[in-house]
Amino acid sequence: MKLVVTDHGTAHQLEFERDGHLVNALVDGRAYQVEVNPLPDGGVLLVHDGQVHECRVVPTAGNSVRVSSGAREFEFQVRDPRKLADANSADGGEGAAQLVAMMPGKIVRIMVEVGQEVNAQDAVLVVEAMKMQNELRSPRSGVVRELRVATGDTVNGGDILAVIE
Amino acid sequence: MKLVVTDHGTAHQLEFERDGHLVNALVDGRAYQVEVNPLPDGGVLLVHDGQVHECRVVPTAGNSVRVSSGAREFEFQVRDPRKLADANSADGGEGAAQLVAMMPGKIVRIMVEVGQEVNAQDAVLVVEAMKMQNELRSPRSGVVRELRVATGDTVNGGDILAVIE
Amino acid sequence: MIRKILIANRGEIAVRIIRACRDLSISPVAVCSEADATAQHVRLADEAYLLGPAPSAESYLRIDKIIEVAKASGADAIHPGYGFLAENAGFARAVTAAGLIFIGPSAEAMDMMGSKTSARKVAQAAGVPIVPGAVEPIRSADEAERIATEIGFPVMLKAAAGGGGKGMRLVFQPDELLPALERARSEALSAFGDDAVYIEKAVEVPRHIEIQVFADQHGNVVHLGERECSIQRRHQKVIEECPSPINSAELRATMGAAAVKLTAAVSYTGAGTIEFLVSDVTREFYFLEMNTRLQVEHPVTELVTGIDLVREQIRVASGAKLSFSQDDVRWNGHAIECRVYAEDPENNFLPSPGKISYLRVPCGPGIRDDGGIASGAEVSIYYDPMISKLAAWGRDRDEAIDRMRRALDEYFVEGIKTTLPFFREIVRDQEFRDGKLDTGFIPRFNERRKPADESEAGSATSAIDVHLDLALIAAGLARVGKTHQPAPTLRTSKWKQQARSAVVGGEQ
Amino acid sequence: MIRKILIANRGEIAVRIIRACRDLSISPVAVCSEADATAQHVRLADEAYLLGPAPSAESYLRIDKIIEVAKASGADAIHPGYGFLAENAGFARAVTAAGLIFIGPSAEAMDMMGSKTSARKVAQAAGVPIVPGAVEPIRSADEAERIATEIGFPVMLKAAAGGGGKGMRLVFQPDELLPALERARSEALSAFGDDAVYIEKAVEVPRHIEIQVFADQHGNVVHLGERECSIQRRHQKVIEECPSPINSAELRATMGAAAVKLTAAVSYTGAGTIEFLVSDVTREFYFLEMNTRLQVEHPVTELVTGIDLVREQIRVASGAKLSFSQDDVRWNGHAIECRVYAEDPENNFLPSPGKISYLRVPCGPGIRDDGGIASGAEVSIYYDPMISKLAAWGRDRDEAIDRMRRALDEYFVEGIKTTLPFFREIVRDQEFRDGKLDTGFIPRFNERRKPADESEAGSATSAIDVHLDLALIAAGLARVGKTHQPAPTLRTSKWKQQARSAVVGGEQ
Repeated sequence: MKLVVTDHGTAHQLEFERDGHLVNALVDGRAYQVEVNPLPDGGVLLVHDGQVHECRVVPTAGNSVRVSSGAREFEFQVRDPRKLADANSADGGEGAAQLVAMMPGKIVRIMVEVGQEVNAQDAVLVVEAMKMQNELRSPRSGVVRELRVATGDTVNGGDILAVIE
Repeated sequence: MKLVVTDHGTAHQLEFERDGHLVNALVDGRAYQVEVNPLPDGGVLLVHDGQVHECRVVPTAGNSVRVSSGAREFEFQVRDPRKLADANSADGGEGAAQLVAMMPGKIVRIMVEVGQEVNAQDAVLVVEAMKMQNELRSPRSGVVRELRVATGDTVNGGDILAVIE
Repeated sequence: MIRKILIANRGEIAVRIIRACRDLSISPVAVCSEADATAQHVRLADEAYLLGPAPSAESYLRIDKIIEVAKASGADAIHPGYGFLAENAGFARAVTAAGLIFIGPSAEAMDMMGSKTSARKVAQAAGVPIVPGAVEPIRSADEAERIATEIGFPVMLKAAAGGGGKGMRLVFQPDELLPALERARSEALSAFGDDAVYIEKAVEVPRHIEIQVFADQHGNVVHLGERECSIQRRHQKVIEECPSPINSAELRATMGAAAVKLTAAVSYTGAGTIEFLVSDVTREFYFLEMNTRLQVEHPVTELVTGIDLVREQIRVASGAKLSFSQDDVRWNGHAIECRVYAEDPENNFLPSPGKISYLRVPCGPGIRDDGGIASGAEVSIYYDPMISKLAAWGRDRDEAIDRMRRALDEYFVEGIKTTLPFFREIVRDQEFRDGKLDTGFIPRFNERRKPADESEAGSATSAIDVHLDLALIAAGLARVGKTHQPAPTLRTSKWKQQARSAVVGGEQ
Repeated sequence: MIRKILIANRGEIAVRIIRACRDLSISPVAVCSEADATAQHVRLADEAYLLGPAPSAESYLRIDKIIEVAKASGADAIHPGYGFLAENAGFARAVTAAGLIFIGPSAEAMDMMGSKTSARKVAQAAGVPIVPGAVEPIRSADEAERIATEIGFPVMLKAAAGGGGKGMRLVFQPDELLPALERARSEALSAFGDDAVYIEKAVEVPRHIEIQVFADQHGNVVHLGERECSIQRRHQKVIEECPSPINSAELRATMGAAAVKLTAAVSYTGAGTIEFLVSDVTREFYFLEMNTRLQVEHPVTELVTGIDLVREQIRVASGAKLSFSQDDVRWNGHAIECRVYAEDPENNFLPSPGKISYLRVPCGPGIRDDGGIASGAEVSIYYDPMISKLAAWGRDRDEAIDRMRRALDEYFVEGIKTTLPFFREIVRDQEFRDGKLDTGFIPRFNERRKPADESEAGSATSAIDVHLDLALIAAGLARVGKTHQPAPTLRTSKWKQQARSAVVGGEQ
């Protein structure tokens, strides 16, 4: 099995063979022999050279996964180079900058209008969730092309709220 | 749905209808309207007249289940009167008394021989598990008809070890 | 005699109060919103009743429904917890008018001390020092500008009705004042149903230290020492300690005496907290406000004094005398609490609601976790994102930190982001270990943290990070796992060989 | 300087030691049998190595393999926990010979105090009273009969090498002596690899009270007070307390002084426990034996003194002086521990191994659970059936019992039978609450219990048991559940109606 696993922009070549509880893996050419034991309450225990790694892998969105290993957490994108679908879903359109809701909440204020020019870091709108108001700022300088929400709207995490070009 | 649920020999007539999260039940003629909410970590939350009952039902053997409700535990046999299989599996053969291993373990000593007469409560054999030796005694007076194990054997819970007639 | 208590709250504090009820053989009654039908506080109660839909205004803030349920269920008393209706004098009045016991101070004491502006007047009258500023809510933009100019920038805007950082803004310059005022009012209205905001001089490099007080209906008033609450983010406490790392018996006695004086001045009963700002240089202290309820961070006081504050609240509300005198109060060892939030520390602490797919709560010596959530449960967007309070006790501060570090590393919350990684860094921070705490700690910590992150990322390219490599392998296995069923048994001889070869390999 | 510790144990005590290592920033190395490949102590360690198949003799008792793993992994020290090799002087010698630190007393001290017969000689020499009996192991049936007749029945047979009730038999009459001797020897051989058994006079209506001692390598010897361990079943402790309900400072000082004298007599180092029989009438005490290791029930001493015994063990083993003097030791409040076993209390406490399908561990004020198992894990037939130690602390004994009762009710272990229901009854028992404890407590409790059970069953026919009816409904729903998928949402309007109708119904 060959996969490309990306960690914050750095692509790692992963190759491995599974033989029962034993996995032989190459990570960017580094060889590992890992004992793999599924845990009774989910997750997997990896033992490599005696070292214990309790790992839990949770899919987040698309090819993205969150891996926790002990007290450390990682965010990866996993791609199978043989599959086209994987390659395409790696990133969205990049022509325009999108303002995306990071969490579910309610739009309590909008500071811009469609057509308005904004600078990077200008406040665009305010979302309230869990009683905290959070200001969303423009990721770039440009013009507000779209405003997909109105004051009082409820939004979900991942919703595109505005497009700045 | 009509079922007969037996609690230590006492049979209770249970009749209920489920309508989404609401269940209307008759227990020996007593009427209950119960709100049923499955729990995210297994089990079910029953709310009746405001009273909260967190119940977990674990099948044990055959039609037997163990129900825990808060800090209380029950052992029931559940029978569907329309099903023949249920009725038959209620009890095993009753001609001879069987000495059954209550738990997995190792036979460390056998005090009787086939053909030997024993009195009720006479020691028959000793099983060791979790470092404790437990003496199994004859459930009745009679003659040892069968000895299905030898010293040193490993047995599982539920195994028939000897038959006394 | 109290036989049944309705708990007008949710989450960890409802669970905490249920436990105190159980200890006293009192039957606990839960209330819940539709979002909380299978919440932990419902599961642990004897009875549970629905108040309404998820939004607080339609459920946990519905005074009418709560009192209706309390009477219908035959409860003798209502415990409000903290937040929601805990500091609402109208609620306290309604409870009393319904013939039920309100587990908290009288509505009159809440009126006097609950509003910060009126509390400042009480403090002035009692001779307890206060921070310079206006004691009345701001009525106009003009007035705000006038007062701010008078006392000089920086100034602090604060909601008169609330606490917990909501409706609070630090303003450094005149041109920031009016936008900040608008935001503070809007948050205050949303959080407390009251947009009154007042203004005071911002004391620079201050410590937030509060005194726990307790009073019964027989005129006994005592204090249980201080809690250091200087580590704050967005004016919200994130780590609290007892005692303060200042650990001065003299300062404790002086502040304690001032707190007792204030408490007695309003004939207060039950548990309360007097918040002070303490100058780290001069050790002068200023009265800030009184919280007329159980405090979130009460466990650190419980761990150090051994006194169960919720049990004592219930006893005092039922008319009993305090079970201890001032002389009985002893401070033994050191306790620290971390508030574990469903927030993403890598993403400006954005709320991270969602389903907790796996939960491992730490245990063991010196550890106490006050949680309100079970594995598989949903952290709702409707309520405060705190999922648990993790507290550690040690013979001294160092031991408490050692244990906290261990417990934080043992804690596993999967499915949502939490502030656990943030705390894991803080307890390893030298300035934190040295006890150099003031309200500027978090900004300074974030500054220290950035270069450390970068150097770590840089070193990763040179030194091999085995943890990263194994995590990459785990991610790859999970991808394949969709089509592969692992063997059910763990006892393969291969594992054996592997472990043996690891041993033998290590010997070479 | 210890940087890495191999823990030669499993279960809760291995987890406990791992936690102490973490607190001290020491890297913990686990060892395991094939049955424990994913056990909790493996998961929490930095490294883990397989010792062999499930039976202890092929894994946790393999001295050669353990030392091989310790050296290969670069450990500086080995902590033996309790049980297994903890009191094996040969193991201590082998560890030291391999150039590693043994976290425990010297092999010489273990030789002298580890065997009960030799320990009795040391006590005699030190002038500490002992129970009448032979100090040598029994060599023949004739000798057993001669000694028993000499000291008079009832007599107690005890394994010279061990503790924990294994190889122990109370014999009331001459004709029971030889069969009991055979059984005791067989159990002793199986448990400790040594069939030596000795005989002593059985003291009637005794309390089992033990003193925790601690000594460093610099000649400092202190005691940490007593633990009451009178509540025993099959000579195995099931509930322990600190302090003893006798709570006599004078008795504590006298017994403590005797314990310190014995400890010093053998140049003991580290943690140890001196067990005494105390007459409940005369308050005279007799030395029974010394446990030259950490005791199962050490948490109650930790909760009351605040001293972390495992941390201190590691410090002392690394050559540090004791971190406290005798005068520093204070006894604060009261702690109780229940040993939760995988045994069926309704079926003569037969072991109940199996898979734990659901686990809810209690938390909250005053509660500490030392567990060694996760939800979904298997309780193996190969090892001791203890799955956790639940401890509660309170300002006084009543508060500790209140909290223990609450925590026991909160505890959920599904899939296997446990002793939790048994403990839930004990903490509600008046004789227990009154502190009337001696080794006859459990038999008397069982007598009181029987008629209560019957009257309960009788009353069930007259009064309606709603809990039973709801459990019957749950069983019926589960039966149907196989073919029925419950709706995924919990927010149905029907639930709302139901809850509302319950409220309204209650008002009429």
